[in-house]
Amino acid sequence: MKNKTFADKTFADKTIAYLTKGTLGFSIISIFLGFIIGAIILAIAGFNPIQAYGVMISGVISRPSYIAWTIIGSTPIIITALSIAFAFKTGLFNIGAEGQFIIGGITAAIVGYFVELPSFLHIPLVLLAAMTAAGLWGGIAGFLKAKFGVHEVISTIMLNWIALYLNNYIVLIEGFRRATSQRTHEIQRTANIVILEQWKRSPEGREWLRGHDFFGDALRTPLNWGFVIAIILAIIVWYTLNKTTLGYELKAVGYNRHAAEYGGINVSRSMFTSMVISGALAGAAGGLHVMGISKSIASLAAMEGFGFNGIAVALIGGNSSLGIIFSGLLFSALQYGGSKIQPALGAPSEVIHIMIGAIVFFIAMPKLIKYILHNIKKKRGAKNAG
Amino acid sequence: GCGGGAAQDPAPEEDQEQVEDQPTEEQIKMAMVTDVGGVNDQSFNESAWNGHKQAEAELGFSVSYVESEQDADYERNLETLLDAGNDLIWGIGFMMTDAILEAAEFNPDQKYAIIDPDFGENVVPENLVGVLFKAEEGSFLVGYIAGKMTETNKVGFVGGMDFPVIHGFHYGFMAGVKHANPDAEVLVQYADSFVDAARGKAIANQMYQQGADIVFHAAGGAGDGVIEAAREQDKYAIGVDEDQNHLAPDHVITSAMKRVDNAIFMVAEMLKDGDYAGGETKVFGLADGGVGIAPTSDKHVPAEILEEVKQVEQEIIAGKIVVPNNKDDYEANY
Amino acid sequence: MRNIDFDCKVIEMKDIVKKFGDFTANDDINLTVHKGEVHALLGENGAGKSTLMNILYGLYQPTSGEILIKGEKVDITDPNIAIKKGIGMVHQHFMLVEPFTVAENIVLGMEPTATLGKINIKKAIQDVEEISNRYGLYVNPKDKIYDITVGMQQRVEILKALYRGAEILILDEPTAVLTPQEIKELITIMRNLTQEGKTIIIITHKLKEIKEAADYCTIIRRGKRIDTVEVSNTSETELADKMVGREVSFKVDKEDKERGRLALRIDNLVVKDNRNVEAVKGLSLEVFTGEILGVAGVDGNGQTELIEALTGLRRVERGKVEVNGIDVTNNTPRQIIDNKMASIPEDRQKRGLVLEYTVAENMILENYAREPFARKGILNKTAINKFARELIKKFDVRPEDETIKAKALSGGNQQKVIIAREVTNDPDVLIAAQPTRGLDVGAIEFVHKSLVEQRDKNKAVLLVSLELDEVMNVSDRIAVIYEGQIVGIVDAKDADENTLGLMMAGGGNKDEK
Amino acid sequence: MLDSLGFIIGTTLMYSTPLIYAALGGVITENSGVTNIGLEGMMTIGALIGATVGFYSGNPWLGFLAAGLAGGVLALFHAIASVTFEADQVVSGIAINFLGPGLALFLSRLFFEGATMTKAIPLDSKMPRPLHGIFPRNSFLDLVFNQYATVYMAFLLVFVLWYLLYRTKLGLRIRAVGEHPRAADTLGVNIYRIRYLCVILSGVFAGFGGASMSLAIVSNFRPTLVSGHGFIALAAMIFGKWKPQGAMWACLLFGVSNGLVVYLGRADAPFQISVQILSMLPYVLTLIVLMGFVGRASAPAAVGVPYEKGER
Ligand SMILES: Nc1ncnc2c1ncn2[C@@H]1O[C@H](COP(=O)(O)OP(=O)(O)OP(=O)(O)O)[C@@H](O)[C@H]1O
Ligand SMILES: Nc1ncnc2c1ncn2[C@@H]1O[C@H](COP(=O)(O)OP(=O)(O)OP(=O)(O)O)[C@@H](O)[C@H]1O
Ligand SMILES: [Mg+2]
Ligand SMILES: [Mg+2]
Repeated sequence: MKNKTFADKTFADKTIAYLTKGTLGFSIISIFLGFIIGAIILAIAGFNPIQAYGVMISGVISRPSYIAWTIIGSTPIIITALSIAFAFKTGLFNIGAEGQFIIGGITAAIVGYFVELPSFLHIPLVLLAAMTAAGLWGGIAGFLKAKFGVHEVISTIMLNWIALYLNNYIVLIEGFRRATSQRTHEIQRTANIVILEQWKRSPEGREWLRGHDFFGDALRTPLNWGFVIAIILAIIVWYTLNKTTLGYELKAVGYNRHAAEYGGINVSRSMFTSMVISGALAGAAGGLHVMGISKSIASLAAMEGFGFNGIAVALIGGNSSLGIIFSGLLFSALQYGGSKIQPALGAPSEVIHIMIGAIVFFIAMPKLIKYILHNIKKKRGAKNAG
Repeated sequence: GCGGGAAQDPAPEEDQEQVEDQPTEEQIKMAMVTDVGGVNDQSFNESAWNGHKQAEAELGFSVSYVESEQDADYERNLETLLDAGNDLIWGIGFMMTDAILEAAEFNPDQKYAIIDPDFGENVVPENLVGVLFKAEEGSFLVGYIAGKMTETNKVGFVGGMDFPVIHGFHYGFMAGVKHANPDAEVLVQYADSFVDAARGKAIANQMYQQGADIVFHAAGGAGDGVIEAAREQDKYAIGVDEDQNHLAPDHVITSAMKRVDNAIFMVAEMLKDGDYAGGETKVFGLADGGVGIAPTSDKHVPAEILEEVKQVEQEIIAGKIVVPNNKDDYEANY
Repeated sequence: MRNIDFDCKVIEMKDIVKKFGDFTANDDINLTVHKGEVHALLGENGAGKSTLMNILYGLYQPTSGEILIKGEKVDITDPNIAIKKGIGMVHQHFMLVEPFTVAENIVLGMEPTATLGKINIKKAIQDVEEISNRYGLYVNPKDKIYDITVGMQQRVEILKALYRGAEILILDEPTAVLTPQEIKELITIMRNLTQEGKTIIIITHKLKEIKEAADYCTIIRRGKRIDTVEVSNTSETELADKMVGREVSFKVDKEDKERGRLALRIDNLVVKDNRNVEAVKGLSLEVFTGEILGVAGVDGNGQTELIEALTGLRRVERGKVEVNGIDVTNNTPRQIIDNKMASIPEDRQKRGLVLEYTVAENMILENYAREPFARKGILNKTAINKFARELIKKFDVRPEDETIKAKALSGGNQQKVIIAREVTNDPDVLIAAQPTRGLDVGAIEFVHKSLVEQRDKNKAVLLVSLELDEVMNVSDRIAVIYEGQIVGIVDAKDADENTLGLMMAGGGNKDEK
Repeated sequence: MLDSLGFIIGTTLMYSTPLIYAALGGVITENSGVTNIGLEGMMTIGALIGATVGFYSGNPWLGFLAAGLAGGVLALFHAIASVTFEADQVVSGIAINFLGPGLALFLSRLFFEGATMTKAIPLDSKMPRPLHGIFPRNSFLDLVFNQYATVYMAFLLVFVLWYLLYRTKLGLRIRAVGEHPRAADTLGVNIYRIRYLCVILSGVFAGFGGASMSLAIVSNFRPTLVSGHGFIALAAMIFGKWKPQGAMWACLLFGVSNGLVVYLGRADAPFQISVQILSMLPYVLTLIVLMGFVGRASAPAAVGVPYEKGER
């Protein structure tokens, strides 16, 4: 038994071996288990799980526009997840991406509406402004931590709410607010980042799109450059953390602030810097959201959840840039595909929440999965031997 | 049978043409996108869904809905329903205005309708119907009742968030109170939340403590707290949107109802009859049963007052009373 | 004096094998201990001593083998069982809950209770006082752990075992952190305990202590038992040779050397400790190039605060620190490093290393932003790895792999990484705080050689150590610190243990220079 | 004047109560070394079950207990993950925050014919108000003391938990496990059992917190009822330096600032501030107080670190 060579192993053994090796394998199994839990819940609620998953899957991938919507939905949460992961890697728990997102949105709405510039200047300006403002907002938490030792979890939770009320205050300012509405004026066309926005609306554009199934369908959606920027930001985050002295510094503080301090790194400044960067990332998410999707901001009755979902995405993605891109897409696909179960079958949306919860839950426990796989292996071993 | 239905209908335009050609033979499909409150919000989303269910029961429609979790979901949810081959798609709530305008523009062959739109300067496209409610008219009536029934000459209004949609309730109510009882004082406070029940309760408690004996709320979940305060203090409260008497049968004397269900049913009927009124904004007020007071009002409101209310209602319908829905109009007249 | 009952084998560990994955930490070890004896376990770092004892105490399960206690076979699956069988263990890394009081730590898990699950704290304190008096282990039951010295903490650990009625006491490297006085006291305590019929197993690297305290000694090398010897018949050198498998020298080779110019000047320094009390009280000291100045002293006399102040980690209240004539008082660690002062920190895992970083990344902790390791804020991994590989070779860090995380290195190798880094910085002043704490003979030899090398390169070395032997062996001059002040400085050649010990205890002569 | 003071105190108590329960949940689990950012989810399920059982049984106490049980069951999952399977406790907590509200809505639909809002509990089967009717209505004493039993119990629980943690054998063990689990382990303390107990209790307390909203502040559940209280409680627990009494003071601070928001927002307030700005008060005040006097708080040393036997 013990001397079995690799070639003797069955395909199943090999698969198990592969899956137990890396985090990717665990994530896949967690997702699978999450789907099983979702199926059970669906069955309890009286729906056919297979049918429901069929709707979900085809509702995400069967048309170019569906894929586009999934991508659009993933953009903000990928970026907030990057923000959270960045903070995590540097030893801080930024629950405040939610509020930083709001601040980014407010700033983008202001700069997008009041400033008039050609696109090639306006877009970068809006993005930079959103990132700067949200960076400073995040920096408040960093400052409070560095200077007064205020735990960032408390300060960012408080700052989330302050940002929400600030948003509601700003939305209602006369001259910014639309006449009879609780929504601001739309940003200028020049700050819009929807792909081919002008052309799409022109008669020629419409004509052309009508004639082209794939593009016609995909461009029905407000597909925008946000996703590309998200990928670029992911690369920048990865690069910064792994290839630069700044990343070295921030991670050192995150892993062991005493050693970092001893090594001559300014710990307080690092914490501040880290929160500023984390905030700026979440702000980019908010800014891009305004530039690509909402075009304006509105009074918020409650938190929208971009920041909180970002926490889940960051954790599912193992806080790595690449992982986050995939988990962001997955999360978005679950949300979007899940929303189609109701009109198709009448199943309520909380099933999706339970499913996402279950997936995250299993992802938290690689040991459970190892344990399960181990038992499968043992059983197989017994069978093979017998 | 709709397994994967969303995916199977890549050409909604065709479907629709068929429907228009033979409206009586094909089942008409109608669906709605809720706003972030979700379908069971015990408020206008739910009322809208009830309208759909009524259309299903009485007109033989096939109906469904999609719930939105964030503002960002509106567009894609509208599209989900488009792909599902619906004849009429509803957006519920003013927050969806931009999204539905966009959808209507891009899909000129699809029919849309929206509750509480905020079109502003936009032209309403031919394939979109706006449905507005004169919330101020219903509020005026409950204000009138409050003005008549108050024993302390003090009543209260608890708003959710301080913005235009709620101002209709606010100033309509104030006007109604003054109309009934010029000496009555109205205490006004906003909770700045539609969810914080404790805040609503505290505000109402404070109002009762200050001598108010009837408090009207337009504050969603925060309003639960208002009603609870009335129950505990043994004072009166006035509900909103739906008949909230069930929350506190002895204390909710009436509710300013917004009959989203009626409006949706009416639009559905029109669609069935082939006179879908695209390009218009229909305003539902007292005249067409779009707003009104709760049927349970007779439990607490004396019959003679209800009689007066009926008269006032007629006067409003006749245009003899013009109900303000914002601060400027209110201040100009009262 | 000896009180051994050879008829009673209190512990027999038979053919113990313990594997961690593919790694065999204990390879077929046999150990027999009689009642009333002090049995030493000797072995290099990582030899498998702690593992063996953790098995005896039920913290690990052996892969195979069996354990007999007083002739009866027992499965020790849990410390509870060990405790019931009369085994107590004082761990290498103290197992004390810092914010708790001495009494709370001792009674934890066997608390005397009154009604409603309430702890009867009075009784706890009484009990603690009673046993502490019985065995001469004086402690104040109401002190918090973080307020007492390491020596005291050790007593608390021993009391924990005694409180549970331990008959067999395992002490894992109990002296690594103690002052000479405390070590003496501990040995006395051990004698008292064996007189009372207790049995002691002691793990230590210090041959002198084995000679002084132990009756028998089992030597373990790379997980295998090499030999068990009667200590009185075996010399220190023999023990060391058996342990390492080669010959070791104890003397530090060093030639006489003229000292050079003044490199580090500390003038009337005042520094406060964590509790905001002055710990360094007007301390003055001068260190010259080409010399090692050793600071001897009992723990808690301001050494930690002194070093932290020198390295910029703690605020200086008053006074002055100069390096090469430049005032660096209250400069940031960065500025101090830039002024060519380097240091080997006291706590290698807390201060010295980022355990999650690779060896290579740790090698550049102070220079990550400098060329060739980085240019314009971008790290140059090739240069960093190359540099690290060189140092790994030069300083014999094992395993020879710059890409593994620092946390996977043994303590000795971790220390080598730090020394390599600090020395390579080419400082004018090198501060070494407790540089050999917890290291084995081979590693100690290496550290000492490195320090002398620095001195020979005309650097100024300030060595702060609690090990009097170390200070005496390595230093050129010895300063004694007592209550935050230097109470005397003597030439190493003229130093003898007794006078130094007296000065360390506060009986020094201040005006000697 | 006295009435206003009474009003503010009364409102403070009402606001603080659910937070106190949940924050105490945070205190007990974190003291045993397990973080729990799933308090929000546990409160939500507690609120739903409290209102449901309260409605159907007509017995508020049964509802309250059931809410604790429901929170405890959800917490059990957190315990299985973070204690037995050495999960990342933050990830597991996040999962709970999805599962709690998801399950709450799911169950609500099951119990209330598809509605996500429960039916209102009649006034006389709500939580009792022990001192109701003793003082003249709206007198100072009435405003302050005419509170639901849940309010008094919250403060009682603060004391009980303080006593448990700092005076009893179990408390000593809990804190030891949170500070230095290996030390406790070597003394034969069962780490796993203690952590399970504490995590489950945290769910029970959070469930109580949810029920104290749906059975006392109002008398029904709706999906937005809890909205964020769990996170505020988490903050209060940290603010209170992981101590029951500290968490209580933090919750009271939060409550009093909410009382002030309502008081300062009244129509005849001495100065009129925009309602959105006023709403920031509790959060801004918290930050200022934190800056002012708290300084570095120290969490239990082992919090968030899964305990593995035989690891070093
Ligand atoms: N839990 C563990 N997992 C993996 N390896 C371990 C574990 N515990 C010990 N080892 C390995 O077993 C070997 C023996 O370790 P042990 O702690 O017993 O050594 P030791 O003789 O006590 O050393 P020292 O003198 O430094 O205390 C080491 O190589 C160590 O890395
Ligand atoms: N977590 C770990 N992962 C991998 N290897 C480890 C780990 N911990 C220890 N080791 C390996 O075990 C060996 C001994 O480690 P250990 O910490 O026991 O050293 P030690 O016995 O204390 O020695 P020293 O005297 O140098 O401190 C080392 O070679 C190290 O590489
Ligand atoms: Mg050891
Ligand atoms: Mg060691």
